[in-house]
Amino acid sequence: MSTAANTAATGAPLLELRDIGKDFGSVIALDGISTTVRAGQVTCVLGDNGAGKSTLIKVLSGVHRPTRGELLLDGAPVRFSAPREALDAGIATVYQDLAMIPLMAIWRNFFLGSEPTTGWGPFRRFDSATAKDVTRRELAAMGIDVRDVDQPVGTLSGGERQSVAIARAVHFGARVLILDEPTSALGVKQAGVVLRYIAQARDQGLGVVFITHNPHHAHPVGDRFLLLNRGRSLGDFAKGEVSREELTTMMAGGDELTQLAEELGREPRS
Amino acid sequence: MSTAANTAATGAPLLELRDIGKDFGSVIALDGISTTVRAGQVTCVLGDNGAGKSTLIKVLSGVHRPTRGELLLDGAPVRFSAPREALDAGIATVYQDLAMIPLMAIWRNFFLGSEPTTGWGPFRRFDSATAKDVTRRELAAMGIDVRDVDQPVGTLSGGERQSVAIARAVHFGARVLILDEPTSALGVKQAGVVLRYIAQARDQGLGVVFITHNPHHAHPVGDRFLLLNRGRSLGDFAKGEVSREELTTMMAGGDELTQLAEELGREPRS
Amino acid sequence: MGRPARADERVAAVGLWRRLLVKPELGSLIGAVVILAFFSAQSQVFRSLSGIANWLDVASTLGIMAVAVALLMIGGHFDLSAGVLTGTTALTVGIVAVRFGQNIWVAIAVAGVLALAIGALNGWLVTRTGLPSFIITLATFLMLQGLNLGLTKLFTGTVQVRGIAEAPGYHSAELVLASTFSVFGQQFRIAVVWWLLATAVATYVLLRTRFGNWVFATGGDEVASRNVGVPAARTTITLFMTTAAAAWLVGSITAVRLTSVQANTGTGQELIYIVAAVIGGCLLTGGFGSAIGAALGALVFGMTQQGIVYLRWDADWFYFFLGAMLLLAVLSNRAVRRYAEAARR
Amino acid sequence: MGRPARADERVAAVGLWRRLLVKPELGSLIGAVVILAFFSAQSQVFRSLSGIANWLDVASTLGIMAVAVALLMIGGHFDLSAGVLTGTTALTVGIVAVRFGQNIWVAIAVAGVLALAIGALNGWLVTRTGLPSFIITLATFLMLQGLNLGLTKLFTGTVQVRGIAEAPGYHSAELVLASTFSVFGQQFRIAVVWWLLATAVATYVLLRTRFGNWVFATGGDEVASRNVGVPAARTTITLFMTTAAAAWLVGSITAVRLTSVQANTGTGQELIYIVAAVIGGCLLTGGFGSAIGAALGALVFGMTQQGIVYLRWDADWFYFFLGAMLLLAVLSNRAVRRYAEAARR
Amino acid sequence: GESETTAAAPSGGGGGAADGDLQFAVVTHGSAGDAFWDVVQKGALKAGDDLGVGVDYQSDGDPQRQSQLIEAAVNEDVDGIVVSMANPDALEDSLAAARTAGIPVVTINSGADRSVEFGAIGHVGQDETIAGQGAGQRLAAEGRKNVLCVVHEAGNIGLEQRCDGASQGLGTDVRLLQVDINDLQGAQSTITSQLQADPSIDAVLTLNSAVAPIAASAASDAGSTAEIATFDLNGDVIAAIQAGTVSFAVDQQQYEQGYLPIVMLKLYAENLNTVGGGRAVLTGPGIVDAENVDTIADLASAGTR
Ligand SMILES: Nc1ncnc2c1ncn2[C@@H]1O[C@H](COP(=O)(O)OP(=O)(O)OP(=O)(O)O)[C@@H](O)[C@H]1O
Ligand SMILES: Nc1ncnc2c1ncn2[C@@H]1O[C@H](COP(=O)(O)OP(=O)(O)OP(=O)(O)O)[C@@H](O)[C@H]1O
Ligand SMILES: [Mg+2]
Ligand SMILES: [Mg+2]
Repeated sequence: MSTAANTAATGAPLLELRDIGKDFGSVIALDGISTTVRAGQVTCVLGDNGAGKSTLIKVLSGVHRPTRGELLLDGAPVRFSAPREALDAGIATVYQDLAMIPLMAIWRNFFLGSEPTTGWGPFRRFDSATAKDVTRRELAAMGIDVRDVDQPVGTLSGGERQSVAIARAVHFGARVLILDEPTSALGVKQAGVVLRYIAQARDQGLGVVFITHNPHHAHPVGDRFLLLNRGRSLGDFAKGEVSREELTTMMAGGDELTQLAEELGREPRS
Repeated sequence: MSTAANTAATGAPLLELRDIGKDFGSVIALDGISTTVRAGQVTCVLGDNGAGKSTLIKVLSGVHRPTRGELLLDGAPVRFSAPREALDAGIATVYQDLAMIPLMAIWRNFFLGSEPTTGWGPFRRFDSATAKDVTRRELAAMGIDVRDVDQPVGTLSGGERQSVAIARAVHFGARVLILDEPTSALGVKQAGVVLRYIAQARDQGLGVVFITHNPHHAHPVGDRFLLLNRGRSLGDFAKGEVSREELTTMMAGGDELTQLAEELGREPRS
Repeated sequence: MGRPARADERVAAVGLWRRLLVKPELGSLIGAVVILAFFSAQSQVFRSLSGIANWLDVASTLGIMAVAVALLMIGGHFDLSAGVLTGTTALTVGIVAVRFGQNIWVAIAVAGVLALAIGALNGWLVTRTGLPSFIITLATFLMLQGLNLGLTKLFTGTVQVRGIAEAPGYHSAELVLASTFSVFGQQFRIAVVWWLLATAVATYVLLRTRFGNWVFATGGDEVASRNVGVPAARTTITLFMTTAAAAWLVGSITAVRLTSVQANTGTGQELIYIVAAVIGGCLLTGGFGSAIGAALGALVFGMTQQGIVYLRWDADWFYFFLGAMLLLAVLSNRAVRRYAEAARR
Repeated sequence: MGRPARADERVAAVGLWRRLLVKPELGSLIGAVVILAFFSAQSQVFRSLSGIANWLDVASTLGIMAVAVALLMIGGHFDLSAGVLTGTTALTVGIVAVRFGQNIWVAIAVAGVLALAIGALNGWLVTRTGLPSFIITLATFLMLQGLNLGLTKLFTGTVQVRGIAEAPGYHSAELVLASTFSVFGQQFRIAVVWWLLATAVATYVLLRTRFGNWVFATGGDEVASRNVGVPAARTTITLFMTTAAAAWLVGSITAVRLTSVQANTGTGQELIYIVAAVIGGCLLTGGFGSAIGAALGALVFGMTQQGIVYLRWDADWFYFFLGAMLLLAVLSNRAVRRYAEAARR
Repeated sequence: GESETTAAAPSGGGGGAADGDLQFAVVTHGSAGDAFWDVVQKGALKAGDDLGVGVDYQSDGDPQRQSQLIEAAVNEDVDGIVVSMANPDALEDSLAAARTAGIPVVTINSGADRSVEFGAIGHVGQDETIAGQGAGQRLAAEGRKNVLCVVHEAGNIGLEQRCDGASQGLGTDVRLLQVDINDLQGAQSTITSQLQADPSIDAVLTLNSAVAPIAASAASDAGSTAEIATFDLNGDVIAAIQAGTVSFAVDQQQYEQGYLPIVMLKLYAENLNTVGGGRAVLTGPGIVDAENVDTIADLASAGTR
């Protein structure tokens, strides 16, 4: 394990995982995972498909309760029994499946679970004007120009939908921001915006957990790299310890990929 | 429009689009799109989120009927009224939402709609032994090692699920293979495998339509690049006409991205 | 790019009329108008004020329940016990008032507590066990049906409770729940007011409050909404209690109005509530629908039921006509939506 | 990596017993065993051969319908007209055989054609209009209910068709549909054989044929399955016709066995079929379930209904006990599944 | 269009009636397809035909619905209403509205004791309880002690009254059994199991003509020797009485409960005649058994007895 890249970390980490494990019936999805999420740092979780990355972040965000091990928030052990509790602790998450309600309007999805209200007593109502306004602004800031925030999310394109989920998490993330493959369906420009968001959040002192398969995305922003393989940890590296090429090789599970480009480029015709 | 990169193209293209347009009620998702898909070529469709890429491939695969324009198969006009007809014409598709049934086993999903049978007359039954076998083999070839092909697809990780959809399309694709962001959720290694598949299919004389946001994926395999923006075509380029950098700039909608890496890398602490 | 573009080149111009037609409520409004036109054209009594009062009366109690059931369905659940629960509350009002000689308001309060408890139990069982609400509420339906009969016979020795009109406080209760009011010289039942009130409140809650947002979300995708912090279990339990509260209102109206209650009151009505909600555009799979639509669905049902009587069609064929009218209403609703779909956003 | 690894380090060892318990059928088998044990322990007649023959008889016709309804539910649809359709077919058999003096086999064939036509109509309307099957089949349910009564009165002047036993060919029909066979000296109804047969065929079709695959897919996600080339509309229509065919079988059995048929035969039974299917593990949202489970669900219902009578519990409380037993069955089913969930794959 | 609330005397030209013909409405609490009420309906329609008046028959078992149907008839300004009163309190308002509108009412079947109070011009038929007593007395006379009363519709007041009456006539409580009229096969099994579980049952009283033959089969299935008796007649019951598998049937002659009120209303409309002098016109109960069954066999098969 590395000791670098915690210059900003004073005292206890925001989140700490100790020997976390998660089973689904007979399926062992995670086993013996330990890492820390510190304020002002981006922790990248890397790994092959099915390595257990999403399962890990669902443990962090209160969706799954770990079968084994301990989760510490600000140094004190916690057990989130619902995502609500994690949210209340300032942990906002972009799930890989986005957690959106297809039939509901964009602005309703944006504020779902954290609706702003206006008025008082029995006349306290959902402040829809504000909600629509904020939604439109936040999406525009991401470079997403939706036709109408009243449009049901189900009719959005894959990338538009993902952008809404990210904008929501960024808007509500208070202390920890967790992003599960946030850029997978995004265009080059939108992906750039998301990377900038991550850097911004980090600079504001949030702890960020970032999952991606793209080494070109992971390397520039990551401070620590947690490597998973088949549910187990292969190690936890600081940025200084790895180059982008090493990272790519590690993300590919150690296989050699350098020849791929040539191989693909080979002229098939003639 | 370009005239290059059709060395292998003898006679009529496999698929030709003439001035295709698609509306959803008042939403104009596509307008005036023309391009060709030739045997032995990879046509990349590029564009921002919400540009209409998925809508375009759904027109090709028979899910949507175009509101305007004409679709030609081997030079003859066709109107697919159901995806079944496109499939029967040898067009296999990986949809962005994957078109999988979460509650069904992997092998049942794999062969859904094209079940192999054994026995005869009233005793003709689904040949499950073959189906399981083929499924396991095809997934292993993609580097996906599922625990059990009887597992419901709903419990697979995002990337595993995508791999199943790709393996299925590759297995059944006869003349045209359409892939809508097939590598978005895939690890580096699996993405490499998919790119190799695309190259293989091309070499076998299939026409391939490939959608991606990753210029590192698009550039090595693409022969033609169709650029969409807000539902309209920005042009149709042959490989020789653009470099990877130009492609990246084009995919980002013309915005300047070079400084992004630096910006992100800036040390926030101290 | 990037700024909210009001005049977006990707959006074709669409007339207001078509945009209106596509709303779920207006779809069912078309169904209602078709049925209204059909019967009005053929029966002069049907379209007279007294005829209107008559079919509005039929629609009103049905409508109160349909609105509550619609909320529950939008939230992704069924309540098969809703019908028989109207009987349970009506019988409770009767038994407490007559057998135990209590003031009728006390009896109504007792019935309310009981109804809310049953609703909470339904909701708790559904959220706790994760079993489909269909099967849980079917079990409570059967149990309540048995209880209604068993307890009524235990307390009264017969299958009906009578004499509610003699209970203390009856007159004030009658005023609130079972009186009539005059419009253009025609007496309308006060239940119509309750129905409109229930529709208005439900619509407000659905569209303008946080809770309404949660209802849509829980019904649309329970896991996703829990993941973003919606208290799905609480929402579900509240919805079951809302249905129970509506059953309590309808049961109290029945008890006060009829002054005697049969043990099998309400049995079998639960399906009609669901039908009204579905005519009104609610999805059976949850996450979509409207309270106004459900109220209009109840209206379609009420008009059809009485319209057939006014046309003096053969009673043997009553159900045939009822089915045919229902089909007519939903098909015309759908045809209009198809036409308007060009305006779908 | 890469090769199918049989001994995967990511899979914990799980006993066969737990793995078996998790199948939907075995879940409902537990429910059935609990109910069986409960009543057998308390009533000696219940567990005697004649008792068994008695409750198997109740379960059998219910079971035939439940199995067909389960297929339809797995395919993502409801058929509320299934119950009254058993009446329609039974009445048709009676009217054709008695009023038109045809051979009973001819009458049964006519009823079959009619039933399949109604099933196809249901399916066609559902696939064609895209309206929920709940509302479409509710309309056909009401219409058939009206037709049954109207036509019966038209043809017979009363509300029943009688004298089927005098129709030519009755004896062979009775042999096939309404005879008994002896096991250990106890007479069992032949409907039990039909029930087992229907369950076996449905299970085979579901799990071993292409069509079965399409049923699961259509119910699981209709759009996705259409996108990969499943003929979803054809599958749906076939399923509605299957339910109609089952109703035809049950209606013919009823007509031949009772030899006189009431106009309201079967009304209200549709819910019980759905209940049996749900007890058997079918999801109301489609895409999941089993035919064996539905057959076991019918068994649970049949045993409960008769068991209560054998225990001589107060008839007034019959429905209360029925509901409580139902809850007991599904809760014990669920408890077992929770325990076995460790084996979930 | 609106009901004319002033018309105190009967007038031939009500809003719903065409060209001066009389138009009457019959509103009962029977459910659609019920065998008993079907005969009432036939009687009423036949009377309409015979007398040349219009008769519209409607029914609903739910008292609130029944009152709404009465209100619909009042709105149509018919010339007379025939009402069955299983639940008189619930109909009080609607019948008051009829009286205010000057529409004469005849009550039938149950509710004889409240008929005058509600201003009806007459009552035809009698309480189900009295019919039940007749059956109970007959069973008692035959020495039956342990009687099973088969209720085919849970909570139906008329059926409960029949069973209550039977208890009174018998002098001891009958045992109730619930079955579903729409599932006669299931009903047969249920009766069988009850007879298996309690061999001491020596008589089965069914409340619907369709259930009687079922009960007879159930008795033979269970090997029980219990006597089968029933309310109401149909062809099957006649055949069963002839064959001896059913011992007797209580016949309320409900055809008259449909027919007579129309006659009474017509007489009242044309001549202000009333029948019964403020007392109920009794239509039964009659007992049909092996001795008199042959004389009415054909009539019952035609559905008028
Ligand atoms: N509910 C579940 N039941 C059974 N197995 C599950 C469940 N959820 C996840 N798994 C299994 O656990 C493993 C890890 O899944 P997870 O989604 O965490 O992978 P991942 O690292 O996020 O992969 P990807 O990069 O493809 O998204 C997978 O093999 C998956 O099949
Ligand atoms: N059924 C529909 N109803 C209304 N609008 C739709 C519908 N389907 C797609 N759209 C709109 O059409 C536009 C194009 O969508 P499409 O899915 O083709 O984009 P895309 O290019 O695939 O984007 P991405 O890269 O994000 O997947 C989007 O703005 C979307 O909101
Ligand atoms: Mg993942
Ligand atoms: Mg797309």
